Amino acid sequence: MANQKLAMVIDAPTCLDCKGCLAACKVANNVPDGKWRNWIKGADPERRASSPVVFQPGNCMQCDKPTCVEACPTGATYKNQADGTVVINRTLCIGCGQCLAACPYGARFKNTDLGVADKCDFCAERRKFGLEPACVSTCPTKSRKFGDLNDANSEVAKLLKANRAVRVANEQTRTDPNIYYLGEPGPTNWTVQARMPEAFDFWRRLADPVVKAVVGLSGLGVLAMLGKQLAMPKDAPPADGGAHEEAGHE
Amino acid sequence: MTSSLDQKISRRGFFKLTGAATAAAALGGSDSALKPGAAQAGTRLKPGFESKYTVCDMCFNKCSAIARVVDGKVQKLDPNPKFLKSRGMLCAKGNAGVRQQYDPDRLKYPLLRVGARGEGKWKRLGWDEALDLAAEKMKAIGEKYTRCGFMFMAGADMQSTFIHRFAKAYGSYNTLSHESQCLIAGTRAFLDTFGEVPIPDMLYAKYCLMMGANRFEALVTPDSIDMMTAMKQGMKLVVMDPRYTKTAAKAHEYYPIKPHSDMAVMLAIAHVLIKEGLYDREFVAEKTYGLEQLAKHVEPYTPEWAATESEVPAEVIVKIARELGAAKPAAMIYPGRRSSNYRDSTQVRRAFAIVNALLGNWDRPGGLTAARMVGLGGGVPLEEPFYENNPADRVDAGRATLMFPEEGSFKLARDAVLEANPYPVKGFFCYHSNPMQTVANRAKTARMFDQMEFVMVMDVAMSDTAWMADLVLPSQYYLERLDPCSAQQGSSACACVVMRDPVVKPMFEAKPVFWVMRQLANRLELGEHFNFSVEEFRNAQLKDLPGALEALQKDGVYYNPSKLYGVYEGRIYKTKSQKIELFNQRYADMGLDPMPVYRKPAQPEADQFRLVVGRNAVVTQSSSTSNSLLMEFQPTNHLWINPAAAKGLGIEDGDWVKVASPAGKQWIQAKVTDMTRPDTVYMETGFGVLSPQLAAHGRGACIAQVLVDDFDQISGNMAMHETFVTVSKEAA
Amino acid sequence: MLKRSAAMVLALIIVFSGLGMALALEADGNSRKGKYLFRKSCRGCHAEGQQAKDMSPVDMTQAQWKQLFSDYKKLPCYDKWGNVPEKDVKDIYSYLYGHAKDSPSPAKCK
Amino acid sequence: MNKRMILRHTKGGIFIHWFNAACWFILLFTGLGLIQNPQLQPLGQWYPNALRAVFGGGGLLIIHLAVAVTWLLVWLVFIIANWSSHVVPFLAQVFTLKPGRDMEWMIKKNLQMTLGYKAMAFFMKPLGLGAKIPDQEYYNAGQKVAAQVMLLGALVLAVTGAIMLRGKYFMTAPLADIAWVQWAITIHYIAAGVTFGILLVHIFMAAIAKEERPAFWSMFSGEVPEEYARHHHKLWYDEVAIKTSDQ
Repeated sequence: MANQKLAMVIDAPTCLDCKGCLAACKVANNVPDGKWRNWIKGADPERRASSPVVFQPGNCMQCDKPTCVEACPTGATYKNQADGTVVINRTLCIGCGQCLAACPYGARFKNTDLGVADKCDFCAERRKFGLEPACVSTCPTKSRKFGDLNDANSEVAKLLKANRAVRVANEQTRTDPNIYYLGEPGPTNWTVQARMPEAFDFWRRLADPVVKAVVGLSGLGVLAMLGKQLAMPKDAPPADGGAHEEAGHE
Repeated sequence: MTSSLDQKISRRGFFKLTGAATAAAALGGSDSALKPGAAQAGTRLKPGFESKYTVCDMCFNKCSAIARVVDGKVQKLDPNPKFLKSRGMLCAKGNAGVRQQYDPDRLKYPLLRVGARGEGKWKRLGWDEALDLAAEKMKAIGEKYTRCGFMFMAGADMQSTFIHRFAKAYGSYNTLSHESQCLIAGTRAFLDTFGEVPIPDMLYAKYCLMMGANRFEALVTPDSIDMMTAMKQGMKLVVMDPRYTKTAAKAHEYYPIKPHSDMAVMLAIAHVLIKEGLYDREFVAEKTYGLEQLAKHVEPYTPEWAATESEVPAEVIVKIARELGAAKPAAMIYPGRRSSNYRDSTQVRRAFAIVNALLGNWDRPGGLTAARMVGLGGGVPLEEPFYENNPADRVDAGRATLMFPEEGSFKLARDAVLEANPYPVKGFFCYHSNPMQTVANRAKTARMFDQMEFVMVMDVAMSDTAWMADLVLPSQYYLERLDPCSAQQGSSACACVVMRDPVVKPMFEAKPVFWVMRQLANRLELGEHFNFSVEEFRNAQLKDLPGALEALQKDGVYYNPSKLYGVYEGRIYKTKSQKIELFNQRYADMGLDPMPVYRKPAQPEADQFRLVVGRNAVVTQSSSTSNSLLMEFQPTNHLWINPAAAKGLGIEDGDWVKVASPAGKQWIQAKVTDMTRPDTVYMETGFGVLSPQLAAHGRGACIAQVLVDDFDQISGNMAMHETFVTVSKEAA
Repeated sequence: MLKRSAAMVLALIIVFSGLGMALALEADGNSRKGKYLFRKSCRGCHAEGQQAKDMSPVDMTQAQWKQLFSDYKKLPCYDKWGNVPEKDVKDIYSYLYGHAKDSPSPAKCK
Repeated sequence: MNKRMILRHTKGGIFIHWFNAACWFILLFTGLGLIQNPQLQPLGQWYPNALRAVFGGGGLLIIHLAVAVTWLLVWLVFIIANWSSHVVPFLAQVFTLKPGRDMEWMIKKNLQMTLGYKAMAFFMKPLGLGAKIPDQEYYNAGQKVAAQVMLLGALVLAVTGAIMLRGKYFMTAPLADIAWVQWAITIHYIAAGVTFGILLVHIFMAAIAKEERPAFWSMFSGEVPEEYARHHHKLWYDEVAIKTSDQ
C-alpha cells in the first residue's frame, strides 16, 4: 500500500476569521483552556490601508524535516511514515517541552491536562472513522482543504497542480512544511524562532561526551583488571608482604 | 419514537451518511466526501460512536448538525454536509454547543423567588408545585385584568410556536418575540416596497454594497458564506460602516460612513442611477410604481449633498452608482437584517429597497429573490377561543403606525405596561429570550418586572431575565429535545425543513417548554388545545410533504425543489398598486412619507459620542457569552473609541471608563482603535451580566443599561443607535 | 390552488353581484373577534375537505375583499350564513381586510 | 580448615542490595531505551528500536516510571526502618575518609588490581612507600568512594527523575518549569552515566574478581569467612574479633 502524504491546502483569502476551525479543533481534541492546536494569523485586524485583509489559518505543518522530532529525546515525536504526519506518542512523551521550543511555527504547546506536548495531528482519531479533520469539515468558507498529496485524484493534489501555491515557512529554519497556501497567503511573519533548548545542547555537546568518557574509562579499568586476572592468575603479594598475613590465603 | 440515526455507524454507513449533497458541488468544494485515514491511537472517539442529526440552537440560523455521541454523551458536533443553507458548515458557536449542554451553570430544577426581586434568594420547587403555582397565577391575573393582562415572550426557538399557541388559547394578544429588537423595520420596508421580504441571492451577485450589516461577523446562512464564494467568483464588495468590521476588512472598498446617513447615500445613488439612466428601464417601467415621483423626489439629493451628510466622497458615491448600474441586475444593496437603529429605520431600509428596485435585481439571479415556501403545514390546527371581556387589541397597539400584530414591539409594550395604558398587564412569561440583557434601557425593563404580579421565566440557565423572575423553570437544551419541524429558506441554497430529535437524555429536571405549556393548559381547562404530542404536531406539519419524514431521518434535512427566479412572472405584487412601490401609496394615505425623506439626524454634542452596538462571529448576544469555549475567544467586551477622541479625554488603551447616557451608565475598559470613527463608540452585546449564576458575570458592560430606548416610528422597532453617550475616565 | 379558488370566488362575485344596496363597510370592526367569527361562521364550509373552497385572508387583496363585502348579501353562499349580525360581519370583514395579501400585515399561513 | 564465618550483611541489607541491583538494571536498560534520538543515543538507534519492538514505546516509559517509583518508595521505607541501626552508621562510615591511609590504599590497590603486586611495589618504591596495602575498615577506601558517588548519583537521579515525572503529570507553569525539566533530563543522563561507570567497577570487583569472590557469596549468605575478613577488612575484623572474644 502506497504511503500517504497528508497535507492541507489553505485558501487564506477566503478565511473570515470566524474562529470556527479553532472551536471545532478544541472540542474534537479536548484541548485545554487557553491552548490551541490551530490558529488564524492576522486575526482581529487593526485597520489596514490594503484591502481586502487576508486572515491566515494554520496549524502544525507536518513538516518533512521536522525540527521538533530532532529535539525529542525519547522519540515520542516522530514522523509517521504511513501518512506523513508528525505524531506525538503520548505515553512516551515525558513532557520536557524541548519540541515546543524547537518548532519554528509555535505549533506545539504543553497539554496541561495530560502533561505532554500536544499539537495538530490532522485529527488522527477522526480520520480513523473516515471523518475529515474537524477544522476542515467545520470551516464555513471551506478555506481549509485536506487530503493526500500522493493521490493525484485528491482535491489537494489537483489544487496544487492547477494553482500557484506557497508555503509560509519560517525563513530561519528549513523544515519543508506540508501546508500550502493558495493565492495571496497573508501574514508571513513568525513570532517564534526555532531553537534547541540549552539543556538539550549541553547534553548533546558536553554531557554526552563526558558521560561516554567516564563510562569508557571505567570500562577500560575493568578490562585491565580482567586482563590482569587472566594474565596473572597467581599474583601474590611480595614476600615482604609485611602485615599481610598470607598464611591462610588460598 | 423516531430517532434519526440511532444505529451504530459502520464506516460504510458513515460514508453514506455524509455523502455530499449534489448541489454542494456547485459551491466550489464543500464536498465532504471522507478521505480514509491511517489508524492511530486515540481516546476521544471510541469505536461505535453514534451519529445523530440535530439542529443547532446557538443562534437563530438553525443549522443542521451531526452529533457524535459516545456513551450517551455528546463529544462533538459536526456540520451536516447535506444542509445547504449553511453550506455544510458549523461556526465557532455551533461547535461550542457541546459546552453549553454540559455547562455547570445550567438550571437544574424549578426555583421560586423567596427574597426581593433580583435579590437571588430561591427555593427549590417540585414541578407539580411550580406548575400549580403558575396556573393559579395565570388564572387569577386573567380574571382580574382580563387575559390580555398576561404577556408572553418567546425567542427564536423551535418550540416557541407552542407559547404563541398557548397565549392564543389562553386569550392574550400580548405576545412578543425578539424581532422588535432586531429586524422588523427592515421587514416593514421591504414588505412595503416589494410586497414581501426578499432573500438575497448572494451567491450569484456581481456587486454588493453593504451598509447596516456586518455579514462576515454577524453570521447569517447562507449569505455570509455565499458572499465569500461570490467574491471568489469576482463579486465586488463595498462596505460602508462607521466601524471597521471584519466585513469591512474583507471588502474591496471600505468607507467609514457617518452614522445615520445611510439614507443620504442611498438617495444620492438613486439620484445618479436615474439621472444617468443607469437603472433598469424595462424592469422599472414594467414592474414598479412611482418612478416619476421618485425621480422628482431624489432630484435634490445629489452626491455632493450626500457627501456632506455621510462623509463618503461624492465621487465615490457616483462611482458606486455607476458600478451598480453596470453590474445590474446581479448587483444589490444588501437588505440586511438587524435594523433596530434609528427613528426612521423603516424609511432608511425603504431607500435600500428602492435602489434595489431601480437595479431591477428582483426575482433574478444575483439579486433579491422571492420567498420560497417549502410547504410545511401549520401543525395541529388551533381552534382559537374568543374571550368577550378582552380588550380590543394588543397593549402596544397604535403606538407606531404600522406594527405587526403578531410581533408587537417590546419597547412600546413596555411603555404601555409601565403606563398601564390602555390596560394593565400584570403577568409575564418569558421563554428563551433575555430582555434584561438585550432591550435598550434596562432600568425600564426592571421597572416593568417590578410592577408585575407574576413573572415566570423558562431558560437553560439563570439569565439576567430569569434572575428577575418569581418562578424560574429549567428548560431542556436543544440536544435533549424533540422539536417540531422548522421551514428554512436561503436563496439558491434551499427551501427546506429541519427537525430535532433528542440526541442525549435530558439532564437534571429540565423539561421542554411544550410539556410546560401542556401541563398549564390542562390546569387551566385549555387542555383541548394541547391534546397532542410533539410527534403528532410534527406529523401534522408534514402531512402535505410525502417522504419528508424519511428524508429528515436519512439526511437530517428535507428539500422541496422549487423555482427560484422568475417566480413573479405573471403574478401581482402584494402591494396596494400591485407593483413594486417606489412610491408607497399606503404611506401617502396614512400621512407617512411615501418616499424616504432625509431629515438631518440629531448628532452627538461635542462631548458626546454615538453609541453603536453589534456582535461578532463568536457571540450571539447574551445567550453565548457564558459559554466556556466562546469565552476564550471573547472574555469580555470593550468600548471601542477612536485614538483622536481618546486622546482628548486622556483615555489610554485598557483604561476603565464610564459610559453614560440618559438611560444609565456602565464601566468598561476602553479599546483605543482607529477601527471606529471619532464620533462613534462601539460595544458588543451580551456582557455586563447581572446574574451571578452565569460565568460571564462581572465581565464587561451591558448595552441594555446605556442604550436609550427610542423606536422606529413606523414599525415600532427599537432604535438603539439614537443613543448619545459621554465617556469619561472615571473610577466606579 | 389558492389562486384558482380566489379567482373562482371573484368570478362568482362578478356574475352574481347585482345592483343591491352596497353596504358601506369600514374596516373598523374588531379584527381579533373577526378572526374568531370567521372561523365559526365561514370555515365550517370554507375549509379543506369541506363543501366550499378553503379560504384565508391572504387569498385576496384588500380591494378584492372590499368589493366582495360591498354587497355581501348577494354572495352565493349568503343563504348558508344563517343569522350573522351585521356587527359580526363587520368584524369578519375587518379581519379579512386587515390581513389581506397586500395588507400591511398579511395573515400567516392560517 | 579454619572456616569460621563472620556475619557481614543482615537479611535486610542483602534484600535491599539485590532489590536495588534489580531496579537499577531495569532502570538503566529501559532508560537507555527511552533515548531515541540519534544525536543522544550512546548505543545507536538499534537499541531503542529493539526495545520498543518488545515493550512498545509507551510501555518502556511506564516500566521505567513504575520501577523508579517502586525503587524510591522501598528505599524510603528501608531508610526509615533502619535509620539508626544501619543508615546512620553506614553514612558515618562511608563519608569518613582518612587522607593518608585511604589515599595510599587507593593508589596501591588500583595498581595492584590492574597491574599486579610486583608492578605496584615497583611504582611505590620511588615514593618511599612499601608494598603493603593499608588495612581497611568495614569498607575499604574504594568502596567508600564508590558508595559516595552511588549515593550522590542515586539522589540526583531520584530528584531529576521526580522533576521529570512532575513535568509529565503535574506541570502547569509554562516555560520556566519546562527549562527545569529539560535540565533535569540532561543531569539525569549524566548521573546515570557516572553511576553506571562506578557500577561497572563494582560489578567486576564483586562478581568477577577472584579475590573478592567471598564477598560476592556473602551477598547471599550474609557471612564471610573469617580469613577473608581479616585479610580485606583488618580493622573491622579486629573490632569484631574483640567483640567476639569479649563474649
